[in-house]
Order: sequence, then C-alpha cells, then structure tokens
Amino acid sequence: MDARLIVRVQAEPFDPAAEMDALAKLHDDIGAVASFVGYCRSEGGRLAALELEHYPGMAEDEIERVVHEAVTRWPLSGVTVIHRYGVMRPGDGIVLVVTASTHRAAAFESVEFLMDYLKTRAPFWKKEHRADGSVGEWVEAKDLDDKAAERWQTRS
Amino acid sequence: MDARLIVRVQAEPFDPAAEMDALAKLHDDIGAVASFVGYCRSEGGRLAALELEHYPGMAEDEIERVVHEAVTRWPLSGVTVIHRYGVMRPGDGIVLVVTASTHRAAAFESVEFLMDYLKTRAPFWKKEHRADGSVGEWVEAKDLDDKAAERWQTRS
Amino acid sequence: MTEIKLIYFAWVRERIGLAEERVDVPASVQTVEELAGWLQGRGEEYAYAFENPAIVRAAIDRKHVKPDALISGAREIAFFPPMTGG
Amino acid sequence: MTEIKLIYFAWVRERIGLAEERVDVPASVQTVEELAGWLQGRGEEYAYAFENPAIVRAAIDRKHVKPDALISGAREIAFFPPMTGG
Repeated sequence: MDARLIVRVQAEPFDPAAEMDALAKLHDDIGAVASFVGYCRSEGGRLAALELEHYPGMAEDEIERVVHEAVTRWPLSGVTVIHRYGVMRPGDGIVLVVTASTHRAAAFESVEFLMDYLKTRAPFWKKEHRADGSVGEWVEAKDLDDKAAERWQTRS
Repeated sequence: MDARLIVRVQAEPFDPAAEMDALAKLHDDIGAVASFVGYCRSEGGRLAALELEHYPGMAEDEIERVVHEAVTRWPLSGVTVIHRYGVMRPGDGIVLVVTASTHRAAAFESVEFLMDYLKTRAPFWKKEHRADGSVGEWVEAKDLDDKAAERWQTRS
Repeated sequence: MTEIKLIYFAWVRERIGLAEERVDVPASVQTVEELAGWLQGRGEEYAYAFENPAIVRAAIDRKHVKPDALISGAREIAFFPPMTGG
Repeated sequence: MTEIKLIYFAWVRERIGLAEERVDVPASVQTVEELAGWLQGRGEEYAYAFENPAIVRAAIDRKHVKPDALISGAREIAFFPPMTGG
C-alpha cells in the first residue's frame, strides 16, 4: 500500500480545495474523494473565538497513528489530515480530513473514522472566548464522541 | 427549515472549492461541511473516457426530490449537488455533493445518503469509451448500489 | 387509441434506434408492463430492447414508476436501463 | 527518587499554574494513577487539578496510557483533560 499520507498540525489556515485537488490528481484511478471540514462556530453569537491548545509532538504522532490505522482498514490512495491550533474565529476551519480511493465506500467510511478518532484521541483542547469579552470555559468532551469512536472497534 | 439548496445538471466542470466555501460561509454556526466528489476513472488504462447520458428535466427533478428528502431527515443549513453529463476523461469530476450543518454527523450521513440515492435514482447512464478506440459497453448497475440505497429505508 | 410520447435512453435507445417517438397505443394497453409487451411486438429492434423486460425501468412524466403503473393520462413515458450515474 | 518531566495541558495546566516541571518522584510511586495521587498531595493547586482523578487523562512519552501504566523509564509524562479537538 503506497498511499500518499499527509499529516499537518499548524497555526496557519488551510486550503481545502488545494488538498482535495492534490488527492484527486494522484492517479487516473481515483474514483472518489471525500472530505470533511470542521469550523469554529459562534453558537448563536455567544462566542467570539475558540482557542485551541495542543500537545506539540504528540498531536502529530497521534494523528499519524490514526491515519495508518485507516490505510490498513480501507484501500486508500491518499489521506490528508490538517489540524490547526491557536485562536479561531467563527467560520475559520479547524480541521480538514480528505481521503481518496478507487471506491466511494472506502472514501466515505475512512473520513468518518478519522474524524471520530481525531475527536477522542488527538491531544487538542478548545477554550471558549465569549462574545461579551469574559473568559469562557474549556469545552467539555462529549460522551457522544466516545461512542462514535467506539463503533469502529466492533467492526473488522 | 430554510436550507440553501442548489441542484445543477450541467455539461461544464464544477469547482468543489467554490461550492464548499459558499456553504461554509452561509452563517456563523456552520460547524461541519462534508463533501464527496466522484471522478471518471481510467480503470487501469482501459478507458479513454466515460460518456454520460441523462434524461433532461427528470434528472433535475429527481435530484431535487432526493435533496428535499435529505433536509427532512437531517438538520442541514445547505446542500449542493452538481451532476455533469457529456464526455468525461479520467480525472474529471462527474458528481459533487456538499452538505453543511451545525453538527458533523448530519453532514456526513446526508452526503452518504445523497450519493447512495443519486446512484440508484438519478437518470444518468455511463457508456465506456475504450482506450484502444473501440466502442465500449454501457456500464452495468451494481447490486451493491441498490443495497447501499436500501439501508436508508430501515432507518428513521 | 391514445397518442403517447415515448423516450428511450442508453442501450434501450440504441437498440430501438430512436431517441423518442409518438405512438398510438391501443386502449387495451393499460400498464407500463403491458406497454413494454406491446412495444416488443413492433419489430425486432423493440424485441431486442425489451428482451429482458424485468431490467428495463420506466418513468411516467419524469417520475419513476413500477411495471404495474397505469399509463392513462401520461404525457411522456420513458424506458431506460438501471441508472449508473453518481 | 527518579526525576521525571511532567507536562500539563488545558485546565490541568491552568489549575496547577505550570505548563511543565521536573519533579523527583519517590520509588514507591509506580503507576500513573499513583503519580496523580502523589501530585495531589503537593499543594492545593494540584489537589484542585486532580480533584476528580478519573477524568484526567495521561500520556507517557506522547502515547495515551491507562491509569495502571507503569511510569518506570518514562522521559515525559503528560496530564490533561479529555480531548476536544476535531
């Protein structure tokens, strides 16, 4: 399996189009490119920003582990995962996952798998900055996310 | 539900980036944009092109029906579906589906639902043009596609 | 007799050799299935197109229909193979 | 006594008031769970950070570990809340 795997943890914005294009053009037998972009939300105007803290080094390692797990599970030609840290404003992209495969099911499922695992395993933490200027809370992890990640353990 | 719904059936190429951007920027509480692009494949060099025939009028109607079904099932802020017809070379995008939502599960599931239904209900037919210049076959529908579409009928 | 517009796509179109036509259908032909059967008798191109009628799909006025759908009142009936878009 | 580098993230970091530190850990402290318990006794900031030790997660040398993981040989141990990336 010589899939093209790209993992980046960065402060800079990313360009979903460029990343998708790169995977679509890997070779002539890419039939499917699936992608997901997670954005910072204002939560009805309540938030001015989200601040993402991360564990440098481990963040990259952990995402790479999850990406390698994905390419052993699905026949993928390419995977790109970019996760940002720092201060995000509503509308800013926080995380990008793109996968390319000959077949659509592999592309779909692997993007979903990667997102579920990133949410629960990648060492990132979100802190709210409230629109009223006050210091916000650290976002609490959702049980839902653990459940989403767990479902992959019963497969394969 | 005032979702922004766009359905286009066209010969011209589409720009996934522009379509995703438009949905991402709909409002401040878009948390998730999921997309799928289906490409023309060469099948290991066997094919020079795919020719897509469609039923004008019905193609648009049928896709719109499926899109409306999707927005009744998931809380979506926007849906864009573009399906091309005409001659596609390997690497050309044939179909684009993008959905935007506050929550990621809705974005993921609705893209998958839309693709499954497009494959089995939208009146398009693919004919192969072989790399050796000979006239190819009409692509046969896969049972797999019907099965993929059927699974949505047991839910909700 | 009712005049109906028929449209054909993909290999159904190629086998019949026509993209569309207007035909006078006898009143005894009431369903899509019966219409396909009646078309089969119109010549060998039609017999070839409908040689396996179970796999030919139909739409009435741009909506998918089942073989037992009534054709009464239809403006446009289409016959085509299973779809392979997406 | 073994010297270990500890790193804290998010509200664990804020409560302790330090991003990282090097501590001398007594030999009796063998697991991550025991280390968290031992840290709790180092002052009220630590007691606050680990007031609900079941929800604090740990990594040894940048890999997630369970509470019963042995700390022997660790170069770097991190404590942090459940992750909320993605």
